Amino acid sequence: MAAHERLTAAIRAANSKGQPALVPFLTAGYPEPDEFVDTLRAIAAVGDVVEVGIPFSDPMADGMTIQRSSFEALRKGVSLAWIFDELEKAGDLATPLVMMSYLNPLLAFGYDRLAERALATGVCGFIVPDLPFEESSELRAALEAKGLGLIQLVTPATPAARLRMLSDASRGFVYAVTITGITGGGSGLPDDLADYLDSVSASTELPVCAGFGIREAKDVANVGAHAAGAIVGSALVEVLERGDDPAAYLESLRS
Amino acid sequence: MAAHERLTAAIRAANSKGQPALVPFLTAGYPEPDEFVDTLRAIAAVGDVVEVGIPFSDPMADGMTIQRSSFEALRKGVSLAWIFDELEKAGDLATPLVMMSYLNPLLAFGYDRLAERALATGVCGFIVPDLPFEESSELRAALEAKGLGLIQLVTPATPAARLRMLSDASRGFVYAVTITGITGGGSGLPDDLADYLDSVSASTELPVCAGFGIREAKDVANVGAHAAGAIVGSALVEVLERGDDPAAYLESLRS
Amino acid sequence: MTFALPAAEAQALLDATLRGELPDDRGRFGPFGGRYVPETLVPAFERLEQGVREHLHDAGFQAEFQRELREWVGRPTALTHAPRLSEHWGTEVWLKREDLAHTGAHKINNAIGQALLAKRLGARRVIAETGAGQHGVASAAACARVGLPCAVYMGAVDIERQAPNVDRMKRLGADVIAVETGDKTLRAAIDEALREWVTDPAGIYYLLGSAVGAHPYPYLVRELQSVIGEEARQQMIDQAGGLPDAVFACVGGGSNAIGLFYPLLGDDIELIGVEAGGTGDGLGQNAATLATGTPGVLQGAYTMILQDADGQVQETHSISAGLDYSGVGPEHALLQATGRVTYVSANDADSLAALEELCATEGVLTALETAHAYAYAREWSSRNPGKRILIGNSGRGDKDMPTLTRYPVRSGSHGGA
Amino acid sequence: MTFALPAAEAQALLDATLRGELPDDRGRFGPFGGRYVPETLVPAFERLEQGVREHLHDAGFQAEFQRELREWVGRPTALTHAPRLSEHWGTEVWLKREDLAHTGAHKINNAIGQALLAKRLGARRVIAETGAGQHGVASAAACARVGLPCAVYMGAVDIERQAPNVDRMKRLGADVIAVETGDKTLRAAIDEALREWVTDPAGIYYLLGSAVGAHPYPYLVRELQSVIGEEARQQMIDQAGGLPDAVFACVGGGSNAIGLFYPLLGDDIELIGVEAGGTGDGLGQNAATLATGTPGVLQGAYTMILQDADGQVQETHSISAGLDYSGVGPEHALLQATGRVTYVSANDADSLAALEELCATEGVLTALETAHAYAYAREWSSRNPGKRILIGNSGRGDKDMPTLTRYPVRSGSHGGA
Ligand SMILES: Cc1ncc(COP(=O)(O)O)c(C=O)c1O
Ligand SMILES: Cc1ncc(COP(=O)(O)O)c(C=O)c1O
Repeated sequence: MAAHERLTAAIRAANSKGQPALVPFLTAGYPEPDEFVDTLRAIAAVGDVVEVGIPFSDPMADGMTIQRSSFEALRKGVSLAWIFDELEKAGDLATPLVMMSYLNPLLAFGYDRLAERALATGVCGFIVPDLPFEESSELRAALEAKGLGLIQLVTPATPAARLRMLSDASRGFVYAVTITGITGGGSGLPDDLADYLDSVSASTELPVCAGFGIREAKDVANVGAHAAGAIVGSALVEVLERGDDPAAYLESLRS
Repeated sequence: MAAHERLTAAIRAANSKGQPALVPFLTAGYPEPDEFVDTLRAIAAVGDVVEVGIPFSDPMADGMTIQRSSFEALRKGVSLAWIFDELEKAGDLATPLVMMSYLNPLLAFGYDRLAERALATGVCGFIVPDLPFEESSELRAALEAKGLGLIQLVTPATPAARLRMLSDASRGFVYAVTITGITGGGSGLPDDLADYLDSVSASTELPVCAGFGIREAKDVANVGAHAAGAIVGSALVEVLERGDDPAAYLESLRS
Repeated sequence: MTFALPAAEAQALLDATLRGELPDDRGRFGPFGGRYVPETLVPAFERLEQGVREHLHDAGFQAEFQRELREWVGRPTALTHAPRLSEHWGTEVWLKREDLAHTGAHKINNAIGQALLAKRLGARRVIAETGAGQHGVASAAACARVGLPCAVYMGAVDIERQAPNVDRMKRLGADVIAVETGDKTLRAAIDEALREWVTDPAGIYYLLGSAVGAHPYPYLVRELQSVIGEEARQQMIDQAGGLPDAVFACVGGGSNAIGLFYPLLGDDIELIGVEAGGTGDGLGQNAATLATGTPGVLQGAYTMILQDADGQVQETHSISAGLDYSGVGPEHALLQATGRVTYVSANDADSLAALEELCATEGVLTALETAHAYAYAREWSSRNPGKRILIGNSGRGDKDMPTLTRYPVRSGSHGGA
Repeated sequence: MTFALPAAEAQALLDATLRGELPDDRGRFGPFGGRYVPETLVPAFERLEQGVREHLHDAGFQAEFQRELREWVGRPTALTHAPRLSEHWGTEVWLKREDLAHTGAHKINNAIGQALLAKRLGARRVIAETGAGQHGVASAAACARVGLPCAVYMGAVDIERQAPNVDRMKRLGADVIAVETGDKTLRAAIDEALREWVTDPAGIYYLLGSAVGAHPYPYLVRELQSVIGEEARQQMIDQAGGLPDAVFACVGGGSNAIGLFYPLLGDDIELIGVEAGGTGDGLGQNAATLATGTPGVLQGAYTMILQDADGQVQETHSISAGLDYSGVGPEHALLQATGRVTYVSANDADSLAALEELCATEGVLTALETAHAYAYAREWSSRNPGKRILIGNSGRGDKDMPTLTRYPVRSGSHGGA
């Protein structure tokens, strides 16, 4: 099984239990680098797939919460190399991981080395928010060579033809942005969410995970009715910011 | 005897006693309007001719001291009409007066009325610092009709031909500005003062009074060696400003 | 009060003006003008007059002056059609953009011209006065350009309200001398500059900033500023397809107004000078010299001034430092007395509103002085729909930010309005 | 570090540039450029690219754009010979006077062009970022001119050091939004503007201020700014009697430089871009992206950037807000890699000294950004006596007074020197 297929399988497994897959997002090394592995484990114990955010100096697609966590982690010395080292130390978590990173840290790291280390540390795919499909062939090639997935994002504004193209190109799952905004906007999902998610789902064989603006159990339920999974980002980072228990928060989203 | 001849006579009288004429300057109504007549009397008792300054809002040819006294007098309501009224009340002072005024208050007052009231109050001539000879025909005509003098100023920079013209036009005396500056500069008369005053004196039958920068007895003596009279302006206003006795100060200049 | 001449005399004087015969040999514009200066300054003025006669229309001087205007000042300045303002006002509005001239106002035309003259006359240093600071900045820049040291006299009150310009003058190498006497604005600064000039009339060149004062300044400044009207006249023909029906300019000392009006005097155009109406009609509440003053002598010229019955010059009030002056150029007094130009006023509040409207509709932040012309042009437009008008946009408003920030932008008037 | 291409590839790319074939269909200038933007913005960028293709070279658009440049911006801007500076430096110095353009810098050429485009594309409002505030002011003015509301994102650090421009933007009707995230300067402001754009990609037009970012911005901005070089080329021929030996421009994002250089690429002229050398050579001490950076992706383009070994973008330092940026336009990266243009840096202190020298010798108060070009041109002149040079005087220094007043004018350098 290619690594990206582990993502698909984990999501399907959750669905087969009658529930949407839960995909929590964690800024690596936030709030404290030496708690990274423990926090990751706790989250991975509840989540079906875990998204690990690589901090970047210029997080243009993120809202205030994730920006803050990103700058904080950078200030404390977190880097991509360090993250791989930590993941290596942590050993296999059973829960498959995806890395979410802006392109430049990946470029600086080198694509081939990236794919190698990812494969060795349970990272099954990548989400690169500033890399549209048109610019992605090099990275895609490097990842596919190791069976890793480059997960494509689609949005409510994506035209039908482009949606098909992106769905086809995606691996592991398709990331459906629920609002045309940045991460961390207020709760409240758009009215026509159902139609949108249904049309994304219809465009692909892969499971569709919906992200942006998911904060409460009812958001997960709403999304779950029309998508295979729910991605929880800013809301979880806020929990960590407050020093609350991330696992308990994630459990609450399932109820 | 025309009024302006009284000026000439008073200066000659002082000279005939072997001393330069002393021509003190007083800003009318300074420091207190209701002391004007008393101050004027005290000064007139020592001076041979008294120069009465008409306060003006825009005393461009004056230094800080006289400017200050001028603004202060204006603030306290002093006007040309009021000055004439006060002079009238004072009655004849024996010492002939000249008025020093910028043109605009005289214009506003009206030249004919001006000449009339001057004649009635012992004012024998006018010094108008912003009225060069070329612009002076109207005022001169109005004054001459009453025998009043328009005293011309000459300066060290005045060319010879112009000096002759101004001396010819002057009445009462010729006002020789000793420095090419504004009133109230520091003491210290120019080195070539003697030559300058000699040449002014040679240009006219009238007595020559030197002004600007005369503060001490030695200045009066210096000037007196080459001119018929010494005009004391800013230095006297400073005495009034300090509340000192103007008559005593003027006496000190004679010693 | 408006001082008017008998019709026949007015016509004769106007004809003489059109023939270029005024000022006359004595520096007179009909009854106005002349040279009322202390004897200590007479040689300096004679030397200046002589220099003006010798150089101003000399081909060599003109070539140098025109090259500086073109290459350094950035002339010709643009003529801008204002479509959105036109829509608001119901007239066809054009702006002559002196704000685009180097240092941000028409003042530079005069400053560089006189600086070149100072150089030719062998001056060792230049002094200048300033109100809004625009003439100070222009003088500082022009003196640097020709390589002469420069000192600028500025009233303490103006130093405060035009702080950005003070810094610019210093940066351009001028000494800025705070004037604490008199009314601490432009009038006091002129007096101080004159006092300084007396100390070295041969070595100092006094670079006066408006069409005021004793002869030959009103003439000299008019000649140097007429480039505004000459350009605008041709540009209106080229760009608008014809001359305007009415032309508006703000009037402080009157230099931008005379520069714009003079080349248009012979045309069938309504010319309107707009003074500072301040906060009201009372003496001391405004600087509307022509609209409310009387004839008198101030700072070297017989002209219209704001004075009381005793001939004491009155302090003025205007929100704009550059209009805050009790006198006005003598040629304007003549143009008013002959009826050729109409002088009106706009008050502080209407001028602020006009400034804001121009920002919102055309993206041009004009000087507070200039805003007065807009305020009146707007009112005039409401009475004259469909006419074509030209406004002398004498300067930019950057210098006014310290004043403007005290007045919040009125919401709703901006963007897409 | 300088990134260089193999000679044959460099020559081929340079030839393609000269034939006007770059950027290519994917928005690439050789290896540089492209479009690295979130999927949420892809439709917005496609719409923009489509709009640029449709309108930019359309005769109707060009006529409107050229008219605005002429009538409202005040183009052509002057070309000034600088005789006294030439004497100091030993070269023949000419200045292209973008400081005389409306609002005081070259930024307005781009702003009015894009504002006209926004209008054609049916945008309901405009957003912009700004560093020095010049682009913010230009955007505010341009939006008022075309009648669109405008919001300007500006780093909190820049808001402080360019206070005069903040007030001007507000007065021109723009909302100024303080950016407190990231480095609180230009880079953070761009990110915030992009975040805002995502919320309404169809209704908002993002008016980017330099030749940076994702395709088509570097192309669009170059096309709109090339008027600088086109005019300057002709003016040099007309006024100086021939092309310069070397041309200098400061480089922040690179818009004034590309505008000046692009029309001169085919001539035998040494082209030199001058970046901010800040206080030293260390990472974080300067903003000399091309001189010291490495290739990477920042804010939408593959270009030279200042980054550490982990690909984290570094904060920069420059005394001038407008150069304080960790990236640079991708076309400059190509021009460097091909060797056609040389990129160097000038430090804070030398730039301040150059600003002062220009004030003292020519009476031109230039922007701190621009001063960097003078600082290097001065040094270059000492090694190349007798040459003829052209400096892109990209803007005026009025906006820099808050910074400049912290550095007293050095005595002795002014007036008659
Ligand atoms: C922009 C501007 N307009 C007008 C004026 C008024 O002067 P004048 O009446 O001489 O044009 C000034 C004076 O500083 C000014 O700065
Ligand atoms: C006057 C001036 N010059 C240069 C720049 C740098 O920008 P660019 O490199 O895009 O020309 C700026 C930026 O604000 C500026 O204001």
